Amino acid sequence: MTMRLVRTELVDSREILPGQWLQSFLAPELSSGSRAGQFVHARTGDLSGLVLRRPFSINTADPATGVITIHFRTIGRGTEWFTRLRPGDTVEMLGPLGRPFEVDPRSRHLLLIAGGLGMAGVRSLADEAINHGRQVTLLFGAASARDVYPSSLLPDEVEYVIATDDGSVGHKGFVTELVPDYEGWADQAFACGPAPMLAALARIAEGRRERLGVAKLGRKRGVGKPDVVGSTAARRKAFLQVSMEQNMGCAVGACLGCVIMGTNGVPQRVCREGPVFAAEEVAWESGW
Amino acid sequence: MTMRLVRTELVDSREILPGQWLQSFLAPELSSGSRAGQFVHARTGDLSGLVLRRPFSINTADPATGVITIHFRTIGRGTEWFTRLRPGDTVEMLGPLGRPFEVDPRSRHLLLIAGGLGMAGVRSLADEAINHGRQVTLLFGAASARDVYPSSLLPDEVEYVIATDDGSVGHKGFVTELVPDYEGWADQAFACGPAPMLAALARIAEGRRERLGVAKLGRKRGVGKPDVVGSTAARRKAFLQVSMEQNMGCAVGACLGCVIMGTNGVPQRVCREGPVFAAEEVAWESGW
Amino acid sequence: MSPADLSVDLGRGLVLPNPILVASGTFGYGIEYGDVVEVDRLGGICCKGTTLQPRIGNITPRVTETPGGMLNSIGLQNPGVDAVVAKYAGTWAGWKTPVIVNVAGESVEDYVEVVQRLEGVSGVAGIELNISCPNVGRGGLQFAIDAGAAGEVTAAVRRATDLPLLVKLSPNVGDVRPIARAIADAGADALTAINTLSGIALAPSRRKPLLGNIYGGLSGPAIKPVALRIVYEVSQVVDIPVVAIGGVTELADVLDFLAVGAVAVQVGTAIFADPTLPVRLVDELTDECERRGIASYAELVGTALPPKPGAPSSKGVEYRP
Amino acid sequence: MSPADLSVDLGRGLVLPNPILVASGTFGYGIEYGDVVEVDRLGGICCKGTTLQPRIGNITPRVTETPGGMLNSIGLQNPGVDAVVAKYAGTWAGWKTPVIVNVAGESVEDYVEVVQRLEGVSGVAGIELNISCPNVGRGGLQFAIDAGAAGEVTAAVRRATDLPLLVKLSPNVGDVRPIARAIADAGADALTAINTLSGIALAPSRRKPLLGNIYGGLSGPAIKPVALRIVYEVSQVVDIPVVAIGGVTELADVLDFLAVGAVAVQVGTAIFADPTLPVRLVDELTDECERRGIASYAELVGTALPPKPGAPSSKGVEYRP
Ligand SMILES: Cc1cc2nc3c(=O)[nH]c(=O)nc-3n(C[C@H](O)[C@H](O)[C@H](O)COP(=O)(O)OP(=O)(O)OC[C@H]3O[C@@H](n4cnc5c(N)ncnc54)[C@H](O)[C@@H]3O)c2cc1C
Ligand SMILES: Cc1cc2nc3c(=O)[nH]c(=O)nc-3n(C[C@H](O)[C@H](O)[C@H](O)COP(=O)(O)OP(=O)(O)OC[C@H]3O[C@@H](n4cnc5c(N)ncnc54)[C@H](O)[C@@H]3O)c2cc1C
Ligand SMILES: Cc1cc2nc3c(=O)[nH]c(=O)nc-3n(C[C@H](O)[C@H](O)[C@H](O)COP(=O)(O)O)c2cc1C
Ligand SMILES: Cc1cc2nc3c(=O)[nH]c(=O)nc-3n(C[C@H](O)[C@H](O)[C@H](O)COP(=O)(O)O)c2cc1C
Ligand code: FES
Ligand code: FES
Repeated sequence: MTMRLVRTELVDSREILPGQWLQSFLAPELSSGSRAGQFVHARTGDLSGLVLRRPFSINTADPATGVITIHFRTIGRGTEWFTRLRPGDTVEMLGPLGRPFEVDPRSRHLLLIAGGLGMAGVRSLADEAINHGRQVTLLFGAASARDVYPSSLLPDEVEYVIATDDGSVGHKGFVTELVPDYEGWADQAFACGPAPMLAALARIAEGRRERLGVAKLGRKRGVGKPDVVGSTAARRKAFLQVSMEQNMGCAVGACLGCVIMGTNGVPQRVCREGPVFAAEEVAWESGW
Repeated sequence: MTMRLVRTELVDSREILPGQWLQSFLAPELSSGSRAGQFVHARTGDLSGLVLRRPFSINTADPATGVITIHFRTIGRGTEWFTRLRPGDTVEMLGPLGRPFEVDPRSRHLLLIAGGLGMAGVRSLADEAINHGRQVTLLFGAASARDVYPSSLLPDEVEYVIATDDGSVGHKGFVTELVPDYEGWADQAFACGPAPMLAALARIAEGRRERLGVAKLGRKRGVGKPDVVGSTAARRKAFLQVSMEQNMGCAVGACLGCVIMGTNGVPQRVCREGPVFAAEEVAWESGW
Repeated sequence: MSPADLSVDLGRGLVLPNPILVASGTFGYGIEYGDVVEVDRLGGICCKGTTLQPRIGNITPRVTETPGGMLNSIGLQNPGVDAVVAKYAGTWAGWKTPVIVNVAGESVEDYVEVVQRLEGVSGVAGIELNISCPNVGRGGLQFAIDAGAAGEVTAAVRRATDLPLLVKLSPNVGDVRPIARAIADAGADALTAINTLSGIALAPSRRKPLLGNIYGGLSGPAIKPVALRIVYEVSQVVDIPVVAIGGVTELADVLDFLAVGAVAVQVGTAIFADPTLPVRLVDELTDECERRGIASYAELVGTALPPKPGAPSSKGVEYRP
Repeated sequence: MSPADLSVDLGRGLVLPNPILVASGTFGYGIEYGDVVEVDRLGGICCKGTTLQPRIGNITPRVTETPGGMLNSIGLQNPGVDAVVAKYAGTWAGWKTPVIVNVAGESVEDYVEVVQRLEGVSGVAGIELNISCPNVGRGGLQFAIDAGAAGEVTAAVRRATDLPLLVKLSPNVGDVRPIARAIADAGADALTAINTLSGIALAPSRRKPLLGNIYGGLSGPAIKPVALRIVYEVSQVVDIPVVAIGGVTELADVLDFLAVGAVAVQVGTAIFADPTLPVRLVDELTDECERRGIASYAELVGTALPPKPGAPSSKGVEYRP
């Protein structure tokens, strides 16, 4: 679906974890036209003094009710402004934006990896995959038990595995440490979270072919012509797809504010070529 | 009462005339400690992007209920912001500020003259005067019938005389044209409204002694030592007291943003020496 | 009554259908907003800054919000003039809206070379020189902060092209008027003002500036009083048209800039919050003219200017006698 | 743990109890806010600009709000140095909080004369030179926009007084660093930065500028990125302490300014919205130090500065290579 400006109405707003909010908006145009991995650019109010929109992943989208949700942490004035909204208030959203996760049609087992608020980035892929009859394991990392996303908010079909930095629940350590256990099982992996976590996953994914001996999917013809950075094919064939973040101005590709460096040496717009990239497309060591 | 910072709570908000709002706030500290003619400097919300407070006259103050009201017209972002408030919202006010109207103890007949939103400036003096057993005539001027302050919002004891520019109700013409009819009756006059109206009233008041032959009150000893500009005595003795407006920064006398020129050649702070001045204290022709 | 005349003549044949343009760097190459914006209803489009060679721009982060504004340090990322022409000029040629190519360079020769490659290209309606760039030839000093350098680059470009030539002023100067005069004297057809103010923001750690490039350009409503002041000053000292930019978010801002002498207005940062704003401003300006019963928006231009040149603001800013 | 050390030595014996001051022109003579503000808990008070002769200031209106900021054109209304001393110095002498007299003039002689009358007055803890005034002797050019003139007035005042001497920088310049250096070399004890940006607003009629004085000074959160940039630049080129001003509204702003090298911070416009802010900032800064387990707030100073002088921002602003 092409992007549009959509006038949405807040129908529910809840603080589901300390400083983390789940908000539901009536937005039929977005609930049915968007795909997992895409995001909205939401406008703050006219009398708020804020001049930029704020990007949020489409956390869930329910075409039946016309409702989409966003899940965010309050970190500054913008997110704080959103927490003041009350049911009935309207928010104008630009969306759906960016390129979605691309699941290879052959993939049966999907590994989702979320760090903290990265949950919002992969959450809707869980719904989408289950609707398509795929198996989903979701690895989730947080600082502590109090920050753990409630399993009640996930579809029952999802296998939910938790890691906490302090070990207060689940595996004690980084969520990335859980990945080796699922690497062999997974046909593809999809991750969202802090940049260092994604970079670590990219390193793991790189050594995967060697470690496992086979790549279940991916470039069958060996070192054939690499897919163009930013292409749908590049993502669909990738074992690991990551959802990236960058500060954004326009969110439509016009301002060049949101780039990350691509392995082809050309800056890639997170809002347009991304936010989902194949791990191989991102120049992790570039310092950008 | 000395000024303080008071956390008030909105209890009622109504658009009483097109673009004109009456808001009630629970503020016991202000409802009992303030006097007619004083004002509050009300803070807009933290996430509003507005950096200055907005000054509003204390329109009414009811010590019994602890409620004060303000009455304002939406003209810009600040007043618009106030209209978005809902019952239960809090507003921080600095007040009571400025010097009040000073009624000579001997005055029995008070003439109040209000132009448009100037009503808010004299409204509370009507209550105060009636409580002290004085007679009050209120001359009110507006552009048209649709802008006329509802008599139901005034105490029954007030004689309410209306002028409209288009003659759609009451006298057709300026409210100042009504004054000569009441000049002789009135012991003192108190006005609030647009600057040109106040200047016109000052001109009328100036010729009053000559026209009426006597000044009922005022400087009994003829051309004695004039009272210092900005003094309580200067106001108490004056036939005409006016409530002035100027854009304000601090509203406590610190920034010198709000001055008008005094007849003594020294700028007078509307927030500190005013907002109420004796007509004789103001250098009307100075162009300030 | 027929709708008021909104057309603007910027000189040398560049006639805009209306005085509402979109500012360089905030509207890409005109295509990015897709169906969300009716591009054909804009008065003009200034495309992203274009250089001779491709540039990858500055390291990220490149944008952040500030109170009432934003900082950006894109660093002129662009594919180079040849690629810009190859990729976009064909599309532009099919539009009713004139596209003005914003040009940047590091030496007079750079500017001249870029402009020569734009000369005669169908779809390119004019040039806007972004002179807020370091002048490599003069040891890194910006063209924009020196009247001599500004005049020199303008004159060189003027000699190299018959395209309508706009030159964009920087606010990061003590007194903008001598610079504006030098540019006008050197043959520019119009001035645009203002570019961004130099500012910084810090990373949350406070161990370094937030933007990869350290410094960024401040834009948005926060800078409007500065932009209004500069347009007010410049309109009084040059005879060529002035196009205003800086913090426009609503019709009142457009009317303000017209009142201080601008003949047209560019919308930048506000597009990010409200992409349909520029087109809506065209409608609102039409309505405003009708409401006032005026036949041309030109009657709104210059109403707040003094009869003759006013006292310069740099003589005392707010603290003068 | 005992509360962190917040004291600041600005040189020549001027030691502030804490680094939170109130800015000149926004806190009158320290008495106007009455009981609403605990004056004795402030780190310092800069009083309204003081001149040799009384001044009635500019015609009204003098203030208006702008997006994220405000414009003022008070025009240095003040009763003159002798009246200031007579009326307020006695009160100041009884306060724990040092009062710094902000001094303005139209010639070097003006400045010197005012400062001489403040010399030795009990209650006067220091001088802050507001040099954003037109230099009558130099044909109206501001002292603040010229390194030579800024150095000259500083040197003259330095010779005339042993009072601690702060000099306040204007942001309305192309490159502030040579000016800062000239002032430091001329013997100032500290720099304060920044004064307001020059801007205008229009009357609702759009027939003239709103402020009686046409031009006003822009202050408030809107200018914070500019102030932060200037403090960042200046701290890297002078060895004397820098006191930051411009758009402080919360602790985060204080921490930002400290991080770019300021040793103290003044709060101006924000006082109008939130008079208790400065005192609250003192508490919040104390808490912040405790939270971080540091013994002195000085550890927060300069954390965002590069190891050695960074590239100058005027070389390219945001559009450099
Ligand atoms: C494609 C995309 C999807 C996102 N989805 C989510 C989500 O589902 N849930 C969630 O909690 N957060 C998400 N983020 C991050 C979210 O946009 C920021 O947390 C938010 O903009 C912070 O705004 P603020 O005003 O509260 O913070 P401030 O730090 O005060 O914001 C200052 C400026 O920086 C920008 N900014 C700050 N942090 C980020 C960031 N991490 N990414 C992008 N811009 C940032 C803001 O937009 C603003 O312009 C997403 C970001 C992107 C790019
Ligand atoms: C002592 C005093 C008492 C007042 N009492 C009332 C009242 O009871 N009812 C009422 O409707 N209005 C009153 N006013 C005027 C009221 O303060 C302004 O209408 C209001 O501040 C406009 O704010 P805005 O943001 O909506 O308008 P904008 O025009 O957007 O405001 C821009 C700036 O100008 C200032 N400003 C604009 N108009 C005025 C004005 N007339 N007086 C002072 N500052 C102004 C604002 O405070 C703000 O700083 C009073 C003013 C003063 C000085
Ligand atoms: C993200 C961004 C990129 C910009 N890029 C350019 C540019 O390439 N060339 C240029 O002359 N100005 C550029 N500008 C400046 C704008 O064209 C405009 O002068 C400035 O933003 C002020 O207008 P505004 O307040 O409406 O945004 C850019 C501004 C922004 C916000
Ligand atoms: C109303 C007002 C009056 C001011 N008067 C003076 C002054 O007399 N002398 C001076 O040096 N600065 C004066 N300033 C500038 C402030 O001291 C300060 O430098 C500026 O406002 C930026 O800080 P802020 O953003 O915190 O307000 C004044 C500012 C305002 C708002
Ligand atoms: S945010 Fe503008 S290009 Fe991506
Ligand atoms: S508003 Fe500051 S002195 Fe009156």
